[in-house]
Amino acid sequence: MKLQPRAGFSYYPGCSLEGMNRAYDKSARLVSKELGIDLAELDDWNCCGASAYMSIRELRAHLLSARNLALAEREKKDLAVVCPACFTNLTKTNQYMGEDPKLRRIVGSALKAANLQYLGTVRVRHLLDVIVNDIGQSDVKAKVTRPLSGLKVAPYYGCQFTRPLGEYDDKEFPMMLDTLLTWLGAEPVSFPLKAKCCGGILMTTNQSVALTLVRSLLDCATQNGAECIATICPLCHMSLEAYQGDVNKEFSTNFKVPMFYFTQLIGLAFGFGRKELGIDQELVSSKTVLEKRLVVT
Amino acid sequence: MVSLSEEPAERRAHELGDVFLDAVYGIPGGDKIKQCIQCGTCSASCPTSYAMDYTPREIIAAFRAGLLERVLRSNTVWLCSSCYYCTVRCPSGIKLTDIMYELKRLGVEFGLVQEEAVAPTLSKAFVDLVDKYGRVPETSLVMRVLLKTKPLAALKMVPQGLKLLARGRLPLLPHRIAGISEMNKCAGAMTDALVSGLHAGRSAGKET
Amino acid sequence: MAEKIGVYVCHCGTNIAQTVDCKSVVDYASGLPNVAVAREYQYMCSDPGQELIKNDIREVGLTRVVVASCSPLMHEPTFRRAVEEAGLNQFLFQMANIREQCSWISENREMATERAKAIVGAAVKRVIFQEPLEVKKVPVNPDVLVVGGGITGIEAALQIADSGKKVYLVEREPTIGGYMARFDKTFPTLDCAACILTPKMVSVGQHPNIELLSYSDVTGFSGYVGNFTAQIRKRSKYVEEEKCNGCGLCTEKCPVSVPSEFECGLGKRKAIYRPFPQAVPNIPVIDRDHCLYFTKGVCKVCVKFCPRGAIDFDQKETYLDLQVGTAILATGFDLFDASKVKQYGYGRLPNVITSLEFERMSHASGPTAGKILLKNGQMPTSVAILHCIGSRDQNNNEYCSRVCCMYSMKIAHLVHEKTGARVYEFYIDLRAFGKGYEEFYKRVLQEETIFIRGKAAEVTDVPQTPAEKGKLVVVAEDTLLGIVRRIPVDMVVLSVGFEPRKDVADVARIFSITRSQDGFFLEKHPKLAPVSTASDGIFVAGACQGPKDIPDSVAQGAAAAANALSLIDRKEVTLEPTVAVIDEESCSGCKICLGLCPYNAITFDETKKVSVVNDALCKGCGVCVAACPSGAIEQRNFTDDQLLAEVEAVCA
Amino acid sequence: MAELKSNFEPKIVGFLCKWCAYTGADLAGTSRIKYPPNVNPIRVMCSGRVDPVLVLKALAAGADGVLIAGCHPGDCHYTSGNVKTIRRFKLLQKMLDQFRIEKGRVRLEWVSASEGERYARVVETMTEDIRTLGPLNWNLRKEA
Repeated sequence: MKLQPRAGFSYYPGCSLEGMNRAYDKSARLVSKELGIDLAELDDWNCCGASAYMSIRELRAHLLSARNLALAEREKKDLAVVCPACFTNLTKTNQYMGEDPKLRRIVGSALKAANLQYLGTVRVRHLLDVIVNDIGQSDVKAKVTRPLSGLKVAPYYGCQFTRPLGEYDDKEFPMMLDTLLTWLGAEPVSFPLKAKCCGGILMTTNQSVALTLVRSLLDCATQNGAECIATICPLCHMSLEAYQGDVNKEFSTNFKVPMFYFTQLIGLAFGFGRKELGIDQELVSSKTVLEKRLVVT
Repeated sequence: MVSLSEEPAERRAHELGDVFLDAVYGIPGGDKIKQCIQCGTCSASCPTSYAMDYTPREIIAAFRAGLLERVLRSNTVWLCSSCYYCTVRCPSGIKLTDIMYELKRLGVEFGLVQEEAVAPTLSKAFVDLVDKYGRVPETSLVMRVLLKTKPLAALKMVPQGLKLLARGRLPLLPHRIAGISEMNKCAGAMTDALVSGLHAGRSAGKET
Repeated sequence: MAEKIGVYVCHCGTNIAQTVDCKSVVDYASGLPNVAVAREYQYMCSDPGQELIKNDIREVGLTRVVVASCSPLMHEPTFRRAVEEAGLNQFLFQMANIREQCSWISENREMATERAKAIVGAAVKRVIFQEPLEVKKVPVNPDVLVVGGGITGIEAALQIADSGKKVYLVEREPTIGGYMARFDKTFPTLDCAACILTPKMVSVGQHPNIELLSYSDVTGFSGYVGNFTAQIRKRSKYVEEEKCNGCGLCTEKCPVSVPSEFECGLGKRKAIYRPFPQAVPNIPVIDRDHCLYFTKGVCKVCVKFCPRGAIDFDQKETYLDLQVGTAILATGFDLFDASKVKQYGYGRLPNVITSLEFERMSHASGPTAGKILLKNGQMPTSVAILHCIGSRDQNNNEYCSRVCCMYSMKIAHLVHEKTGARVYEFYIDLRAFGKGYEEFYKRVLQEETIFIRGKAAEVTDVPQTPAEKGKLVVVAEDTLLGIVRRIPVDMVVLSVGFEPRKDVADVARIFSITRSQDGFFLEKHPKLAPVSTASDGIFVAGACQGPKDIPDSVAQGAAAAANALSLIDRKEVTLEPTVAVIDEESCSGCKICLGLCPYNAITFDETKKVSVVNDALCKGCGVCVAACPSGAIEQRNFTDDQLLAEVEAVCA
Repeated sequence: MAELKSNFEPKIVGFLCKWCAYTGADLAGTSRIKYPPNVNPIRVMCSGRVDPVLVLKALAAGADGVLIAGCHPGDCHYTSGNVKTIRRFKLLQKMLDQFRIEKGRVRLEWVSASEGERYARVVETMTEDIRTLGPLNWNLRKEA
């Protein structure tokens, strides 16, 4: 089945996809291309003004997001984002500037200093939302050449995909990733903690609190039969993957749960290789799981 | 009980109180905090409240009572992980996560933070890097924070770092965006406008 | 002839005088042309205040009167009466609203005073153009329409019927009884709901003055106070009411079993069914969607067994027009849909139930015969009751549903009595305001119910400790202790709040009544006219006006009945003469007005070639006036001259 | 010039239908909501009663703006009076265009009996908008 070409997006990878989560970036670009989503990286984008920045400066955090929005507006494109934290910050600025004339005035006049302006026409979208709602079931399924049959996946959404501003799914019990996984032939397991917090940035600042949260997530996923966890947030991914060893040390547990960015699972189902999807960069090996479910390459 | 020597401090807290109230009311939707019914939904929805000196609900109560030192010297605001559960569940429509951000900013601005807390250091390092490069090179961020707060821990991180490096996940050279000077020009213009009082009602100090 | 106008500025205690310099307004008014006297007084609506006006009319010979006080919606009738009593036609009076739309909206005394002067000035200019008018009197049809057969409608219908007047009681469901018929016990006395309700239902069914139209709804409503026409749609029951004797054989033999709405899906009913055994009328209905004859064209077991040949698959729905003088709306409420708040697990976690489901379980003739049981058939050893589900919440309904605190405590008592389980109540504030309610709270405390002051944030089945395994864990902050508590229980009851009926907007439109911000019907005055509406002759009672418990609903049902009876006993009502009149000389016969009138009150006189307004049908909206290209139509008391006088005054 | 503008207090005539808008305005008062005093309320039975001629006469008499406020579409006390207001308003806007009167000067708004807050907001924004537009002085303009 031939895919219809779709209106393009400005692609906003965000800082953490340039750093430790490059595999997310790589796989996102790859599967987007395969699905006919035209992603053109936003030229010279800057930090979204993430929570750590917001914690020191409010207005300048909005200014940072506003610059990205202004750049995207110049391209006359919507903004496709993969990091939920970037999604939240960009959407928040977008929304608050619409609602609060004072903020609009302050940020607007600051942008002018760089000959930029933002009129508020850009929509900020998460890539998962684009794939599930714009591309849809039949076009995704049409690309599946190697169904992830029997692969038991805990769909992990984390916080900021729906909270507070993602209006496309339920804020308590989102279902979009579950749905996508079934299209790929995988089995999303019941995962009641799927929208709970992983501790995020606390991993650096208050590690014991963050480890406790990660532990309960790994506990819940494995007890519900998950063989791996699918993530949509680079920060969640890092917490659950890079710190799994620390959890095991701290709580004398023995977790060995491989983690996948949701785009990597799409890529696997589409027949791409581990290396193309950056799975070779993983810290917890997925080899056994993938061999067992015959999706290994 | 109140000794004479405490008076200036009390007065300072009192004056600060008004500044803080105005600052919190001033963020988008900030004045909804007046409608708090102390139901505790925020605290019970909070993934980290168990480790907090005061629950988020108590922070609002203390804030209303003018107990600013208590609010800001506690570990509470810096334990907020921005999960936004409190914000979406609050029956009074209080955007508590946004308020936590404002309280963090005020704490940093007025030097009212817990001394041993790492989070403010991290935030400051984060801001420096963004202002310098336009983006955040994660490696530099983590190293900076750890070297400043716990040099020993930084050493402990070496094996983890080597592992990441081996898998090509640690870029060592930060990338500076082309528009960094225009970005800082915008920020400068904003600060000038705020300082000159062009945008009355927004405090300028914390944006410098 | 020079007019003599009297202007009276009311202080309304401090309500006006605090923000408006009344003296200055009086001085200003004295200087206006035609003003003969201008006075201020503390309370113009009081007897001495009214006397002032009456005296001046008699002594000074006033020909026009302006009172500057509150909104005309408050006291226009009061002052009109006073003017009329002193011998002046009541339409030579004009009211200037300097309270609701002047003193109360301003904190600036100078600005408020200027505005008051403008408003008074406009009224003075307008009143000169006003003309004496005669009010129209029309007879009141003594028949009453009551919509809704819950406890409120039942009470209203019985009160009216007992006084000898005819009542049409329209009920949407197959039976009357409403929510109350589904409850087990009622707070605070713990009367069995059925024991006190069923006799009333039977009285309705047997009352010679009540015509019960069940399985029916109101599809149209027109006319004016005293003379309404209601259009009723009677849906097909597929059972002939005259023939059926309610033996129940059809239900017994029907092979189709589906979840019962009356039992919240916890029990089953047949495809031909009565919601419950004491239904009134005692006549079953066929559910088309599940009946095998309607879905597959087979079966007809009910036809075979009915001893009276009452089943009629060809029965059509019918429409009938009823002539009534007044209407009482007692259409009730819907319960908040608990599946909207996913954090409490309703619909996902099996032992999370709503308070209504609990009522059915606790009811002796309910699906578990009165036993409180978990889904696995065992008795719970601990139960949590969560207050304010859907209420006091900006994400759902902002208002307090008013009854949940009390019914939650009733549930606590019933759990305690029937299972001995440990009971937790998670609440924000306890509202036990009624007679005997606080005492009931004490009683439940005495029974060792554990009250935790904190709104439950979520219910989870993910354990954190061995003790939580296999349990439902309620997470809430115990705000009195300042700690977050996780309480493992077997069963969670969600105390869901009230909502306006789903079709409340349609009903409001049919009856031309308004709704308040929360969506419920709006009363004329929250304190002084709680069951009246802005539309004369239409009353509201019970939970359709806002959340209410049974005692308050019954009181309102009776109050609405008293209001209707008082109107009926006046025998005739007066109508505002603000109708449209057509000047035959100027009418060009273009007929534009004919199509515009929403009431078909304008006809065309073919011999004279002019349009004619039927006074009795005209409701005085003035739409035709604005549209007439030759300016031939005027609206009485809202003439172009009068409105222009006001416009000019405020623009001067 | 700027100073002149800020001292300018717009005169606005408000035609409020008795059932919704006027009751809503009453509610704003009962709820003690503060709003600018620039809209002078004139009570009509229905917004459908407001003849375009009345609006033009108000502007000619010196009003800087006119507000017509009625029940929300579908909620008209007279079933469909406000639907006619909508149609008539479109016509009126064309006329105003021909007279070169700015669109913001004449507004049609829906305010239900329970929307006191909304009424206050409508008055507030309209007053501010017209303050920005400046005085109308239609008679002077016509002569010019």
